[in-house]
Amino acid sequence: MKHSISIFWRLKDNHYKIYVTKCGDCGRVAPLKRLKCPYCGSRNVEHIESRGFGELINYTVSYYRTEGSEQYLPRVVGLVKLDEGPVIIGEITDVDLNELSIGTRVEAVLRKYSSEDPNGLIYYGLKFIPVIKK
Amino acid sequence: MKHSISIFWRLKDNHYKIYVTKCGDCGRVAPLKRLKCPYCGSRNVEHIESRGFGELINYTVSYYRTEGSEQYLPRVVGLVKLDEGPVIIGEITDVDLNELSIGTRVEAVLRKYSSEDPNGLIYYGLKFIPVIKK
Amino acid sequence: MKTYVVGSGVTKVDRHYDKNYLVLIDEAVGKTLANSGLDASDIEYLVVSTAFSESILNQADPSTYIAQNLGFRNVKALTVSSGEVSGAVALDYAHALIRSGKASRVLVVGFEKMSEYPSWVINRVYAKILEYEVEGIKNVAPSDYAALIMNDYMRRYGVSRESIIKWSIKMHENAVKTPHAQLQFTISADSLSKALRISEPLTMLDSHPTSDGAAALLLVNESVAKKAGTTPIELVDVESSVNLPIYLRDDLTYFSATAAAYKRLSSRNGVKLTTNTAVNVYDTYDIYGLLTIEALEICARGEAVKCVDEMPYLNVGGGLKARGHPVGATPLYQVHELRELMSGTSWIKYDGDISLAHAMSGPDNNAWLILLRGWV
Amino acid sequence: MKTYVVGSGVTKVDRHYDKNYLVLIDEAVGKTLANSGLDASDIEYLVVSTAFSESILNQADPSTYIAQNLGFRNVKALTVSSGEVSGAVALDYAHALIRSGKASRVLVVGFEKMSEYPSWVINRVYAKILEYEVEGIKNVAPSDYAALIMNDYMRRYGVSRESIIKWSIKMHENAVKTPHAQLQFTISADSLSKALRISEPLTMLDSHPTSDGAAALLLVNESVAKKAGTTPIELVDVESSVNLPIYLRDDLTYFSATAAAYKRLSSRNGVKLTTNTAVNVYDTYDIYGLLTIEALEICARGEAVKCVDEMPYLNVGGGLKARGHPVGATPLYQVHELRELMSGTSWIKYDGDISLAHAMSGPDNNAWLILLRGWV
Ligand SMILES: [Zn+2]
Ligand SMILES: [Zn+2]
Repeated sequence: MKHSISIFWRLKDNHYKIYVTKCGDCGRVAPLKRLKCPYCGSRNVEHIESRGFGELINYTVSYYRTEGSEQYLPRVVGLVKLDEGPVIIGEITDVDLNELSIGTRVEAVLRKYSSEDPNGLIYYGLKFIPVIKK
Repeated sequence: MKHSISIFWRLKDNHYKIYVTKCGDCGRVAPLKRLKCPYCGSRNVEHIESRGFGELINYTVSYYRTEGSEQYLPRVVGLVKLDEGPVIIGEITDVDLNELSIGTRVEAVLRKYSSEDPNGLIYYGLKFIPVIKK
Repeated sequence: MKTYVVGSGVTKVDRHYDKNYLVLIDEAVGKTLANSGLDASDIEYLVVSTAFSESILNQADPSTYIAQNLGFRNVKALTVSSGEVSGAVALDYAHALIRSGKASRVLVVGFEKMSEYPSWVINRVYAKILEYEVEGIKNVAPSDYAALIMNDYMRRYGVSRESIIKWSIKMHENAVKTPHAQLQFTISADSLSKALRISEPLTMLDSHPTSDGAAALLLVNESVAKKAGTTPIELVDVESSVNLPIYLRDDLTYFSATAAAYKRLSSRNGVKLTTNTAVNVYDTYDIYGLLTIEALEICARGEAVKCVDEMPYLNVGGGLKARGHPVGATPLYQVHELRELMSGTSWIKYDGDISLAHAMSGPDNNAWLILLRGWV
Repeated sequence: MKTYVVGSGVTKVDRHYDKNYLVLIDEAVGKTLANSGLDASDIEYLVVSTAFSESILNQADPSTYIAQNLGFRNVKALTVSSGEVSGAVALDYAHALIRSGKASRVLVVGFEKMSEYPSWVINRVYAKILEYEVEGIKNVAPSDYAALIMNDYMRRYGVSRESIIKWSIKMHENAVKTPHAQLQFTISADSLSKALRISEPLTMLDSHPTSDGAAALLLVNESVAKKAGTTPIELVDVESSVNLPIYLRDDLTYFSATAAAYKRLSSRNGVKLTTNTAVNVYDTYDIYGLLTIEALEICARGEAVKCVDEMPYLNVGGGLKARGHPVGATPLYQVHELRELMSGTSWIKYDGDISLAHAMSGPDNNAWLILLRGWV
C-alpha cells in the first residue's frame, strides 16, 4: 500500500510516539495528540508523552488479508490500556500466541507498518511487544 | 494504473471494437453499445459495428501527466466523427503533429492504453491513426 | 408533507462479474418504475447512494453517468457517499426533499460492485470506513473490531461462542426464502469449527459476504401516492447519531449511537419496538446484529441470543449476513424487504403497522434509523 | 420555512502540507460559529462535502471522524460526495432539511486535500469526475475537454486566444484583494506564450491550481436567524440539471445544463441576472467561465470576453482560477464570498439584492445553481 508522504510526516507524533490528551475541563484522558477532548469537546487540553507501557486488555488473531499483508498473517490486533490511563488500538508483535493472554504487560516498539510493492518505501510505526522480564 | 480485470473484460466491445447505437424511436446514433438511446431514453435500440473509419473534427495535444504516462506524452486526444455518423472521443497515435489537422481521415487500430507499474499487466484498446494513403 | 414509498426494486445480490453498475441499476430501476405506475421522465431528483464507487470503479459522482446512460433528462442528479450508511443518508435527503415540497417524485438508487477486484484489494477499500489516520494506517480491519466486541460480549454476559452463531443460522434460513438473497443455503453450528477464520473468534460464518447489487426506491408526496398503482408505505422519520471510536468507549458491548437515535425516534413518534416488530438491522457481523437488537431495546442486554428465536420478523431478507451487503445499496434492500412485508408480498405475513430499518458504519460509529408505517 | 446563512468561515486556500483535514475544518468551523453566535452543541446536522476524501485520504464518510474529533456529540453526521458539485449538493440537502422543518441548525462543511500527493497521482484522482468506462480508461483528461471546447469557441465566434486569457487576468486581480485566495499575484497576457502547456491551446494560466482548503456555512431557519448576531443572507433556492457527454453534444460551446437550470431558477423565482449581479461561477478553466456567463444569459453567445469588463461583481474572490479549487469546498467558498459581498465585508461594495453561485462537474456534465438574497 502506498501512503502519502506528507500525511505520514504529519502523523509522526501519533505513530512514532504515543501521546495522551488530557482534558482540563472534564479531566478525562484519550490517546493521541488531539485538538479537542473527544468526550466533552473542550479545547482546553494538554498533550503528555506516554512512556509506552501498558496492559493488553483484549485482542484478536487476525487473518484479514489486504494487498501486501500476506507474509505478515496472522497478526495480533488488540486494545492496550496505557499506564497513563487511555486505551489505544495497536498491533502486538514478536509474540508466541500460546504465551499471549489478557493482562499481558506490553511496551511500544518501532516496527514496519507496511511497504509499497515491490521495492518501494517502507512505512514504520509503533507496535507493542510483551515486556521482557528481567 | 491498475484496472479491474472483470471491468476490462466486460468493456471489450467498447474498447476492442467500436459499436454504434441506433435509436429506433428518435433515429439518432450514438457511439458505444448502449442500453438506451442517450437522446430520448428509448430502449428500442440497435447495435451496429462500426468499420472504424472517420474524420478528425477537433483535437488537443495533451501534456496532462498521470502516473506512468510520462513516456507517452504529449498525446493527441480528439473527437472523431465516424463514417456511421456518431462522434467518439479517442487518442490519435503514430502521427506527425505537423501533418495533423482538422479533417484528417483516421482509422481505428489496437494499441496499448496503459500498463501496471512496473512489470504488470498491459491494457490494450482502440486508438486512431491517420488513414494510410495507398 | 408526508413521504411515501410507492415503488421499489432490487437485483439479486450476487457476484455479478458479467454486469456493470449501470446494468444492475437499470434492472432495479425498471422494476421500481414498473410497479409504481410512473415513468423515468416523471422523476425530478435522482439521489444515488454508493460507498466505494470512487475507489472501486474510479467513478466520482456516478449519478451524472447514471442519468446520461439510463435516459433521465432534466433530472437533478447527485451522489451521496457516506460509508456504510450511504443508503440511509440518501433516504434522509429524499425525505427532506419531499417533506419540504422541493420535490414530489424522488428516485433513490443505491449500488455497489464489491466483486470487481479480488478480496485482498477490496478488503483495503472496505477498511476505509475506519479512521485512516488512526486505524487504517495501522492495517486495523473492520472485522478486528467485531472480534474484540465479541470477546467482550461473551466475557461480560457469559454467552458461548456457539450460541452467537444462532444469529447467522436464522439469517441463512430467511435468505433461503428470499429470491434476491445472495447466500441461499442453510448453515449449522457444526460448521463453526471448520469455518475460515477472519479475526478470531470471528469466522466467515459470522460475517457478511462480498456482494454486488443495486436497489431503487421511489419516494413521492401524498398526492402522487394517492394515484399510485400499489399500496404506498409511509417513510415516517429518519434519525441518527455518532458514537465515540471503539478505543474510547467504556463499554464495547453497548451500541450507544443506535440507542441514542432510537430513544429520540421512539419518543418523537410515540413508537416502541417489540419482538413482534419487523426490524431490519445491520448484522455486518452476527455480534453486531445481537448488540443492535439490544440497543433498540427489543431485548435486554446480554439476552439477545435468546431473543432471536422470538423475533419472527427479524431481517426477513436474510440480513447482511445472508442477503448480502452491496454496501451503498444495503439500506435500500432493507427498506424494500420491509415494504414487501408490509404490503403482503413477502414470504411471511405481517400484521404490524410499523417497521424499522437500521444501518451503521463500522461498529456503531455512525448509526441511522428509518421508520416506516403502513398506509392508513 | 425559509433558510438563512448566519455564519461562514474559510481557511486560506493553499497547499497546506502541514495541516490535515481536521485542522483545516476546525479553523473554518471556528470562524463560522464565532460570527454566528451559536455553539458546536447547538448543531443538529453536520453535512460534510468532499469530492476525493475516499481516494486521497483513504477515508470513507469523514463526517463521522470530523464529529468524533471536533467535539460534535449527538449530531447527525453524513457525507455527500458528488464530484465537483459536492458542495452545492450539500447546500441543497441542508436547504431541504431546514425548509422541511427536519432541522433548524445545519452546519455544512466542505474540504479537500489535493496536495497530499504529487500532481501525477492527483491528476488521476481528479480525472475520476469523467466517465471511467468511456473516458477515464482511455486516459482522457478533464483539461483535454476544456481544450476541445476552447478550440470550438474560438473557431465559431472568431475569438482570439489572447482575448480568452482576459478572464484569468481579472481573476488574479480579484484574488489579490481576497485574503483567503491562493494565487495572490497578477498575470498578464504576455506570459501566455511562456506558460506551461496542459492541453493545447490550454495552459496553466487558463486552469485552476491544486488546492487544499476547508469552508463552513451555518444554515438556520427564520426564528434562529432573527436571533443571530450578524445579518443573515437568505438561501432562496437551488436548481440543477445534467448535460449529455461532450461527444454527444451538437454544440460544445453551449453549456445547456447550466442554461436549463438557470431558466427554471429564473422563472420560479422571478429573477434575472445582469452584468451588475454578483455571480460566482465555476471557471475550472477560463473558457468554462466564459461559457457559463453566456449560459446564464448575462452575455450574448460569443460575447463573453467583452462582457467580462462590464461585470464588477464577477467572481470577486478570484474564482477557481485564482482563489483556487479545493474541490469539495469550492461551492462553499463561493457562497462565503457572496455572503461577505452582500453583508458589506468584501473588498468591494455591492448594492444588489440577489446573487448566484454556480458549480459544475467537468464541462457542464452536472450543473448546479444556488440563489441568495439579502435580508429583507
Ligand atoms: Zn473533556
Ligand atoms: Zn432516441
